[in-house]
Amino acid sequence: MYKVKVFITLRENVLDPQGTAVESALHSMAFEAVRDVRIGKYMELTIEKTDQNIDDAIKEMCERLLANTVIEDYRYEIEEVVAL
Amino acid sequence: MYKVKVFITLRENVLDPQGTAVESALHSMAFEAVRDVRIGKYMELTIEKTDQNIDDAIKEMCERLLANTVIEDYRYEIEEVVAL
Amino acid sequence: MSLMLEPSPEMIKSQREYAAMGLTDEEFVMVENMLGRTPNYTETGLFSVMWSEHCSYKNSKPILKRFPTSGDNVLQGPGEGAGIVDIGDGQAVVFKIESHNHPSAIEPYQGAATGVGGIIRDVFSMGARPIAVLNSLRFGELENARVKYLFKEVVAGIGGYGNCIGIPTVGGEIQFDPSYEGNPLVNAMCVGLINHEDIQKGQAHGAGNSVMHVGAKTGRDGIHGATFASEELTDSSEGNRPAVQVGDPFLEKLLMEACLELIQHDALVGIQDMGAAGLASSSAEMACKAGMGIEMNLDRVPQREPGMTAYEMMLSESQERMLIVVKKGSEKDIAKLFAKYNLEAVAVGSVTEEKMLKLTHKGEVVANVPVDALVEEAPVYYKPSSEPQYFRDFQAMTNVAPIIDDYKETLVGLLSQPTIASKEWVYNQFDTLVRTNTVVPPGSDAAVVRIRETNKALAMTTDCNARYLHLDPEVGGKIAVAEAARNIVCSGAEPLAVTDNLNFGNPEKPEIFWQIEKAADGISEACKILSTPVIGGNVSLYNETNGEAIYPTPVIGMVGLIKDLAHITTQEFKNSGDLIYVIGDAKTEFGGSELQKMTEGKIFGKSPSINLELEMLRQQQLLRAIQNGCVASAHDLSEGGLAVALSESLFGTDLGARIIVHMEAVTELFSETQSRFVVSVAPEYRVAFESIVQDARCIGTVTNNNHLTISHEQDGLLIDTSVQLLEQAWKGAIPCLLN
Amino acid sequence: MKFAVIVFPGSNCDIDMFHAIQDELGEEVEYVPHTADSLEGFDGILLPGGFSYGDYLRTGAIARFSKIMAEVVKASAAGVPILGVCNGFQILLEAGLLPGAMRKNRDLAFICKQTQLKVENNTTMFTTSYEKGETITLPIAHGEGNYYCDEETLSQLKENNQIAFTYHVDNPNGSLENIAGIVNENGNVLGMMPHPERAVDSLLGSEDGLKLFQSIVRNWRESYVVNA
Ligand SMILES: Nc1ncnc2c1ncn2[C@@H]1O[C@H](COP(=O)(O)OP(=O)(O)O)[C@@H](O)[C@H]1O
Ligand SMILES: [Mg+2]
Repeated sequence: MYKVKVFITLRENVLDPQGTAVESALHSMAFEAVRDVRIGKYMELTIEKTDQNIDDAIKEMCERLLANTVIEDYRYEIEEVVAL
Repeated sequence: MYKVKVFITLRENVLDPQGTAVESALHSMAFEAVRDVRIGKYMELTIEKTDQNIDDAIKEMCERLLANTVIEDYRYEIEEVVAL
Repeated sequence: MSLMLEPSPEMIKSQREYAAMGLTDEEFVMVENMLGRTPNYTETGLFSVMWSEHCSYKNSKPILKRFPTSGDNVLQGPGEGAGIVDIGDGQAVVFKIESHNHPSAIEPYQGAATGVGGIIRDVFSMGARPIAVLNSLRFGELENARVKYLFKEVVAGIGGYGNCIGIPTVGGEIQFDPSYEGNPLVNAMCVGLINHEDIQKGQAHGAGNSVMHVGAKTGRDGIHGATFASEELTDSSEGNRPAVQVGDPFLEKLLMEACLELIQHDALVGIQDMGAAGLASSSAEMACKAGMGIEMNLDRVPQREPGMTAYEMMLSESQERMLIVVKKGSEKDIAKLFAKYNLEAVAVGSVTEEKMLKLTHKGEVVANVPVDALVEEAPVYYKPSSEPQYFRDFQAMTNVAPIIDDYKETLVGLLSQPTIASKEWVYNQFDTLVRTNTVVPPGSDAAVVRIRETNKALAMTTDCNARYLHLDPEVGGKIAVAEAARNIVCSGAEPLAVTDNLNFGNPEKPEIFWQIEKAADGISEACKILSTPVIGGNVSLYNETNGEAIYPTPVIGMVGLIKDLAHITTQEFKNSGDLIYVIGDAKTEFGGSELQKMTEGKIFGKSPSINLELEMLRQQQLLRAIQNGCVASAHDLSEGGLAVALSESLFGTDLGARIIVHMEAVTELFSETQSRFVVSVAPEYRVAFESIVQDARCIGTVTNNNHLTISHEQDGLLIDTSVQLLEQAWKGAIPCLLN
Repeated sequence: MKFAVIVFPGSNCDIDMFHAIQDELGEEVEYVPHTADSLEGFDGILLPGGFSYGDYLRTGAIARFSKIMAEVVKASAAGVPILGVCNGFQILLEAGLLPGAMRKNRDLAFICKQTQLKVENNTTMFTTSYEKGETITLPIAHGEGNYYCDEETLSQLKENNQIAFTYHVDNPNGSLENIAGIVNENGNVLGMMPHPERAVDSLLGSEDGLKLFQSIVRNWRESYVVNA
């Protein structure tokens, strides 16, 4: 079994209104030292072992569903775990 | 300067309708091996060095703004970087 | 983004760099002649966007000239951000429609959202408060995953923007057809209210006055959208694709409130939104319209990213920005006004006597070109047009009624066709009520929004049956206008004016250009006879995938005035015992009908015909009957014909109807003959109603048993069914297709 | 009675609330910006719907840090009636003036439609003009109205009779126990997702919201007379 973590972030030049809003909220809370807040998605999936190559499978999931590659980049980490 | 990554996830006993929807979408795309999809937020912040302890600062940001601890848990990673 | 060395003028010429930006060889020579030299990179960029179809209308100008654009009430025709029509009491209504087809095909949520954002800016840049938005959408059949994805995301994007900014989305229309599969259409319309004295123009008057950049910062979003839109998308182009525009409705809400406050400020001279081609088109157009020039120091432009070039800043399509011209010396005051809303307003240049657009960046002049060359002197093309063979073939066919064995099953089938089925799944995702003026939300013929502090209301709709236009663009164009007017009249309003969005394929193909011409002729004719001038609109060409064009789809947006709230009428039957009338007789007209599509799997033959004088007469008579208080409900007959219209008049009520028809049953129940209505009338108004409306025929009564019973005078019972069964089919169709 | 309508950047039902109070209820009302530092002189506080600060991050999360919220917290402690509708409810939750949190709607889409509600508790200062168990029609318009709290909180809500309204027949958003609106322990703070201010005029479909505002006024008058 795999534990997979997927990180989805907006591409560099894409406007991130959410990040901007959070940054100014943090400033108004007196955390002035904060810069460049970018907000993305974080997903955790458990995947059972199959014949398919796990890397290929995740890439396909990300490209086709999890990330919108027109405006988002993705990154993932795979950890193999022993099922309980 | 610090690069901080914050991970916000729904608490375990809180139902995650978005995760459920993604899971069934993945199943219908023939990724039947996927289990337990949980969807959360991923944030990247750059924080300038100040007198305040960075751990304390981030905890406070998370508790007060970034996460809603009624339904969410948070986790973070700090990396010290040299400003360019 | 890596620093790219810009090619020199010589390289632009010798390596035909301009071609990649969308200029033809001839056009480049024109530019050289106008300047008396070879343009540099930034200048070439300016010409290429300003001379794109989107900004210059170079292929459609000759067509747009055909539209009637004036009328007694028209305060502002085409040419500014939006058209304006007087509605009395010192007030006026402002409206316009715009397409965001290509961005929506690539990134449906943001494409649709920024489409809504753009049209709202057009309206408040005139000084008007936006009061409602509508849309008109086209997708492929809801069969494959990509189409479903596009549909869901577009709907979410429209809602996402409108809901957040707090303007109700009150109406729209959707059709599904394979011709839109690769190229969905997303048109958004905004309606606003204004007091006459607040009307603004996008003009840069007064040499020395300041030009200010307000709202969001300029980023590298959608640079060169115009060229990008006409490129085939490939996997390899993904990497260097300019960043897609992302909307920030929250920021636009602040910008809207700030601009509406600005309108009242004495220092304001001109205001225009930065839409397609951003800073380039807003500055050039404002200068051109005023007969002035503008010079700007691009170092001062608020930038979201470091290292932006002049070219990038001028061509950026970052959202939520406006360009304003204010009296010299008032810059600080204006900046303060915007600061109250947490917005930046930065002086970036000034108005000049010399009619040039002069740009400096980092101490150098990076562009210096005549504004007229960019705007008024853009080339205009008269494209060749030729009547396609398919049209002649269709015209040669005779009209026959499809053969039907089960009327009830046919009706259930029609109600389940996505084009006819309830659009509740869509409009339940829109805040239709915010601002508490929506008297008739989506679900009836036209939406109705009241005007506070008056006894008046506005009715609004978008319409276009592109199937008829495919069969016969001229007749179909007439029908689009007539149908919009019918919807307006059914709600109790008098049609005022039209905004149109001409969505077509590639105009360089003579057969497409023929469609454009014919459709425009039909629209013009109908607008003249129905007294609804065209006060603005938008053109979207090149809607093709793999060489296949969409159906010709000139969407008509129409607004009408309800002079007394008591006149507001909806399509649902109201009381058991009321008489049901149909206005107008059916003919055997099934070309392009829903029944033909359903039974034959395709459309062919002649489109239904239309007699515009008769249309006008019936509309006037029905409106008079409504205004006289004789009408309980009114609904126009459109897709699916009489049986569908009767069903729709029952949905949402617990009433039923007992109907008797006389003519050939298939035609009577399902033909899509034009200029017809279903109306219910309380028995005590029978005489009054019949004396006003000539062509009305009583066909039955409203009952309280929640059943629809239709019999034929000779053939006996045709349909006898619970309304609930029909309503389930109608409501369930779209959600079911999406699962 | 004099009401304050708090205006956050991104509020968009502020005008609707204002008109409901002024035109339909016929009481005094003023807009108070998020930057204000006093709510003195107001007898009732209304937090309207909308998308405060774009509702970025979480609904209501950023608005809660506005300057005015410190005053709202004070007023709450002083027993002033406070009504939060839709985004206003979300802000009250984020501010901790009401227990629980909001999740995305069960079907993940924004929903705007008329809903049937049941008046669960007609003894609060917001609901006395209704009958207990009465069914009323109010519109909803939200993307995150899926109310959540832990079991302990839920049993407290029940024990203290803090559930004011529930969705009747059809639960549109998946909220726990069909909860549509709750009051605080003290009974002077009501948060609800449905919009009473959009249901005060029969021309627009329903007048069922008016009684809520009338309850506030009536109870305020009574307590005013008693205390005076
Ligand atoms: N995309 C949409 N957005 C909002 N409302 C819509 C949309 N599509 C359809 N509607 C609404 O659904 C109702 C029926 O639409 P339609 O079948 O196009 O009506 P008609 O045939 O009378 O023009 C109308 O009230 C219309 O405004
Ligand atoms: Mg209609």
